Amino acid sequence: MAQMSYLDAVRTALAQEMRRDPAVWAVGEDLGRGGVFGQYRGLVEEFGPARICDAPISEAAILGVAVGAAMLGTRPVVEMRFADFALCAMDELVNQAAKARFMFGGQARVPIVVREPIGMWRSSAAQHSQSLEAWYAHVPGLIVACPATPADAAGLLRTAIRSDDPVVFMEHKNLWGLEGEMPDDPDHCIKFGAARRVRAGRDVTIVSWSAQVHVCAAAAETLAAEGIAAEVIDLRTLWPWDRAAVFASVGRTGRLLVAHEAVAVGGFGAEVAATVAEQRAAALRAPVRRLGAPRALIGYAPPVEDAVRVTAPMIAAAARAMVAGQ
Amino acid sequence: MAQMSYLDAVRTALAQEMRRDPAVWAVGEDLGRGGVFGQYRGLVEEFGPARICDAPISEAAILGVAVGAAMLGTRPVVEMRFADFALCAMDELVNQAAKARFMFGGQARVPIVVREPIGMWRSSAAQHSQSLEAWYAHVPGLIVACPATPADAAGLLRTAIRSDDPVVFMEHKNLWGLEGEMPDDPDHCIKFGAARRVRAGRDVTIVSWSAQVHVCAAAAETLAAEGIAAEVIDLRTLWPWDRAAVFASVGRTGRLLVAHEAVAVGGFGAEVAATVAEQRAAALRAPVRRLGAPRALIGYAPPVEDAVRVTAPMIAAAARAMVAGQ
Amino acid sequence: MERPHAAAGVPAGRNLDLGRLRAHHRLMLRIRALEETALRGLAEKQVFGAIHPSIGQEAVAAGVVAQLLRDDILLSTHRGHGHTLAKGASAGAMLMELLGRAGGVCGGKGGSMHIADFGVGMLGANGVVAANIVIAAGAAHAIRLQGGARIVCCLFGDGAINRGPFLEGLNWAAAFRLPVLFVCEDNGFAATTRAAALTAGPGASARARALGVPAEEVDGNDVLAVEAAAAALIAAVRGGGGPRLLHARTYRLTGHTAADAAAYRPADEVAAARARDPIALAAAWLAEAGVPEAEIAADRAAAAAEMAAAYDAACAAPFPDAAAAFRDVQDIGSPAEMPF
Amino acid sequence: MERPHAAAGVPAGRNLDLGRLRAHHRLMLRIRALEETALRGLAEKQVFGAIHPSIGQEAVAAGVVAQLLRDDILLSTHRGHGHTLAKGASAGAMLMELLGRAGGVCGGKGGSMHIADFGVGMLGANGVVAANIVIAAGAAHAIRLQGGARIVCCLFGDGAINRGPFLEGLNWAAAFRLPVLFVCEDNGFAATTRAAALTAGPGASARARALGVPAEEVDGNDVLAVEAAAAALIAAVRGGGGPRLLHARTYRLTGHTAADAAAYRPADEVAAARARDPIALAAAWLAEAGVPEAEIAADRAAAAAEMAAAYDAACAAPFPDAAAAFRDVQDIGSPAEMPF
Ligand SMILES: Cc1ncc(C[n+]2csc(CCOP(=O)(O)OP(=O)(O)O)c2C)c(N)n1
Ligand SMILES: Cc1ncc(C[n+]2csc(CCOP(=O)(O)OP(=O)(O)O)c2C)c(N)n1
Ligand SMILES: [Mg+2]
Ligand SMILES: [Mg+2]
Repeated sequence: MAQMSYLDAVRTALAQEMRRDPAVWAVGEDLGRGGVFGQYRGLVEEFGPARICDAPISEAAILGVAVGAAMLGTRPVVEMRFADFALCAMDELVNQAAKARFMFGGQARVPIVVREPIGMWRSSAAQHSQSLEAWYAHVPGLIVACPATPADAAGLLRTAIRSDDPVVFMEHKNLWGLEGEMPDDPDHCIKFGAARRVRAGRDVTIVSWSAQVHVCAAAAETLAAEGIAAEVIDLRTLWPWDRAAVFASVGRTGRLLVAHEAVAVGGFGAEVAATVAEQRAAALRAPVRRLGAPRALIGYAPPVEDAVRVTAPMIAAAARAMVAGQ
Repeated sequence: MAQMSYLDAVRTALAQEMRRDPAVWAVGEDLGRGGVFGQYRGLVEEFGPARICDAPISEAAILGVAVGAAMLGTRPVVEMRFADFALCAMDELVNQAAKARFMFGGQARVPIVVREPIGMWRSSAAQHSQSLEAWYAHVPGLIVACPATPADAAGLLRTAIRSDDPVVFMEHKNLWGLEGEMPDDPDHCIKFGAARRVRAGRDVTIVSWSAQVHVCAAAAETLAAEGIAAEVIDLRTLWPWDRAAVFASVGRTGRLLVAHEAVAVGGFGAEVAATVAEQRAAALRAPVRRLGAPRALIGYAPPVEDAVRVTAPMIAAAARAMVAGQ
Repeated sequence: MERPHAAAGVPAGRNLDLGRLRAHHRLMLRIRALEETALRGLAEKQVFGAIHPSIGQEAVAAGVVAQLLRDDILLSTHRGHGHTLAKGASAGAMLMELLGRAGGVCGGKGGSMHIADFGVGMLGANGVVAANIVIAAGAAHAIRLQGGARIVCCLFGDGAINRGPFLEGLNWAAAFRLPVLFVCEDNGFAATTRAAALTAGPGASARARALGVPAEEVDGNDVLAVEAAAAALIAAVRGGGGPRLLHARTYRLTGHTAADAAAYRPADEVAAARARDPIALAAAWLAEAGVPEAEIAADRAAAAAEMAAAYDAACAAPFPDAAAAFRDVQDIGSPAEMPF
Repeated sequence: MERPHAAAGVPAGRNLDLGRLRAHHRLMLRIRALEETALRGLAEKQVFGAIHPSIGQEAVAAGVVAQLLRDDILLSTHRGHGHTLAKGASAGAMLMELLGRAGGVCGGKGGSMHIADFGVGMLGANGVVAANIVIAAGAAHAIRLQGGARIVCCLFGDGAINRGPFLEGLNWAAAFRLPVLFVCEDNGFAATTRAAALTAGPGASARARALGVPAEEVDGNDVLAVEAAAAALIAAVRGGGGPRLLHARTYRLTGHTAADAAAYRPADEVAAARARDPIALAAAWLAEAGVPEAEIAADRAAAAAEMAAAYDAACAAPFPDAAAAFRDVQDIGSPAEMPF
């Protein structure tokens, strides 16, 4: 176990996968200078510009090229820079990458990893802050990973690179600097669809993913001090998502709160809450509850940006009310 | 009241709005020859090619041009031909049209209507059959309309054209030929966020929108013959959506079933079901229930296409089980 | 056999390889027969989705695609039957696909707009105009990474050059000097719209050159001219010269889809185009070169018979089962194992 | 005043309008001072998001944008402070925006990347490269529909010409013969990447011409040359001649953002570019034309003082309240009235 930042964890895992499998290559803007966040730092020196491939500002080409190159057996890791720019390549991702295998009756495989840094970060405003993971979860053919810790980011990235189907890999920009333990094993892969129990508790289940997991953990800390034991579950992947883990936890706690940074309306929290309400109604001692951003845009000025944040006090208050039966 | 097809209803309403307001114009591929489904038939003859504007195959330009033209005070009606092709203009729709007003502090208004024909229709296969209304409902700044009848299509289109904010207007391809009553009043606008009660009933509330409404109505017919009174609610718009109507109905029936053609996972049914489970738990006599397509792609061969359809028997069976307390 | 042809419409100043011309003619006949059979299937409600016939454009498929090697990669469009057949796909499996049968090239899941045969390097038609251009650049990028002499051929229409991926794909291919032959199959129309009316500037070739892709124009109804131009460009591409574009001017003799009566075109324009039907041109050259009319008629009959038999076989073949809807979506999180 | 300039670096063969040059110089000084103040704001943690300085590129803003009429429309990029100021926005309201204050041009909701002043026809910077190009075509399309002599000016970088909207927007503008002046502000870099390395073919002008848009190239550090070229093109556009493109070659003296040390550039390249700083060039011409050094220094000081005062005012101004987050999202279904 080494101590490592989230950024270094994914950087290390990518390098390890590139050493392991010569078919793996990365493509995106500015990668040769380390990428916009430094997440590719040092890689061109080791792997050369053919495998750490600089791209023009051309997201549709970056993704479309990856689809074609994947069909011929290479394994591209595609950098979208900000998740928001992936909107420039939505046909390539949704109509092409996600559908090719099925549409061609199994003849095509599209083993690509599409890295999409998400989330609010330093007043980046409306076009550089979005979290659209719910979109991808709704698209058959795609896998969606939203790691919250360095170890998960590395382990899920390895699994993503080894996956024969397209994976949307969403790193949260606010997590780049987060330090954590990183397993030494370069083959440490994390299964898709296996949630992580961040903290055990018997009173309420709090489900989350990505950076919001840490906000939930902070809320659980507060609640613990008040004698409320919250169980925090990090889904890690939204498709597939670990229904069994959530059902088991709700079976114990009888209460489900889902919290995420994305807009609540149509967010993936709705899927989790609806599924539990449908399939585990008998276990529920309180109605399911969701917390997400208001259906509002993300502004530049800190007070405006903060107005759409789901905070630890909000989560604690919601959990408290649920436990109190309000 | 005239009897009219869904197609003629929207065609008529568009013509009426264009007569009413010279700022309204339509832009898209092949409009001068009536559009791909004939929904613009005859319009270029009346309004000329400047206002029924043929476009190159260039969805990003069609939508981007509409955004710029709307900012200067015109009111473009944008034809995307198949909803699937709107993925080629996702940046323009989501990063630009939906955000401009907010991002520029209220300086911009983007009164555009983006017409996106959705749904399964005659073996159109994976790239011409999608229903991604849930995506747009998740995007702040957008209004989402999914009319099910000729009168609603016309009334909602008028409201959409008169709206000062961008509207995604989803017509179901399978409904073009549907005949129905059409109010004569050329100012007959239907408020966004006002659901329509298709059929009253005390035993179970079935919520739906677009073509699926008719499938739900057929299921309700079957159920009625068995003595189960299903109330069918057509949301008509997904954002805003008529929570009050759904809450009131569930308050009466104690049971909520949401059915839609789109993929169930991450579909807008999750939003409706989760909201009711959260906010009307006490009224529920059975767990909420959703029916949508499996998280699978849409195939060409009829048996494959049919495998992802939500049918009237499936809806009836689900409602029956809910009423029976299973 | 070699002789100059000037008089009866045979392209002048060219050494005619009669064997090749005959092969082109046979292939074009097979493409025509395949599509006429598809239209029959539509009329008989055996074919389900939209059909975009390439009737009148067969010389591009025969002249370009038939020059590729089996190992080369092909990407096509919604109007891709001819390209697919020319690349070597089985007509039987193609017709099964159009009829949505389990034995189709895509197991009946793709239909006409997604026809593909990866076994012969045909990586798919595409339902989204111009989407194949960036995918083609990617296939060529993979070839560059993997080494080898394969090339990629990517066909698209004159309408496609107004979408962004045309610029992005050509720029990519040229910036990385990738082995791609782009072919703009210019049939004058983008669906019901005259493509030229909304295409600014001098067109596909000029755009390609401005993107660093050398380009040639050719009469797309003259299969020999197409072949000659394609052969030269393919040699340059295969030789490592980077991408090339061939702009082939032809004409769509039918409507955009089988459902389009194409009433927006003047009758004399269509008549003039019919007079330059690429198959008729080739047949006339063959006749003039001494091939007996009976042999030409026999080729025509053979093509029709082949497709009729394939059609009958497809009609008799089983549909995929419903479970096929859940296969090949994805391994992990598959709808087959995780019903909602 | 008119005289030829050859010796001391003053562009030869040109009739110098000293008043205009002085105005250009003042505007460039104000842009420079504004951006240096923004950088100071970043260092002092008063500015929050990313800042993309246009330091070294001011001659494009002064030479092109200042030629537009108030009624003309401008669309800019992430690197748009100079353009916005040149179009007539208030420096005070701009700095308030960069500091996220309620009094900012966008009420503090946009920040640097979305700076806009619709009151002076400045329809926005854009956080998405090339997205403004199709929007600009649309603004021009509206002008066509509405009538009137207004024109649209759309600026973008050399990196933007590799995105699809470049093709789609120019094709649209040319196909509809719309009144747009496109300006490719070529600073050599797309973020940390040399744009030319991944841009195939001869570049922006050739691409524009192939799309039916006549184009000119100009030394983008020579404000008089930029002005002359822009004036000619604007006259053509305003005269109904359809779109034009100006390709202005300049250099980004800073990193891509304030956070980018730009270590990827050789020091001598940067030194050479610094020697051609457009403001220094203009100052030298002024001096040579007899403007006393003290006056030039006074202009410089005035610009700095203006921005320092605006900065102080912004620092003292209130932030928007949290409710601003729910305003101007949408009328119906607004988060203000429909909390989730
Ligand atoms: C992105 C996109 N927009 C629109 C369509 C609808 N469409 C299908 S084919 C076609 C015309 C294409 O014209 P062209 O590229 O010239 O090819 P052709 O049909 O003439 O072979 C159109 C508009 C589409 N499939 N994809
Ligand atoms: C679609 C998109 N891709 C990537 C980015 C990230 N990005 C912001 S500015 C920039 C470089 C732009 O280069 P250029 O167009 O030359 O403008 P310059 O920054 O040089 O002024 C990049 C890649 C973006 N904003 N939008
Ligand atoms: Mg065409
Ligand atoms: Mg640049």
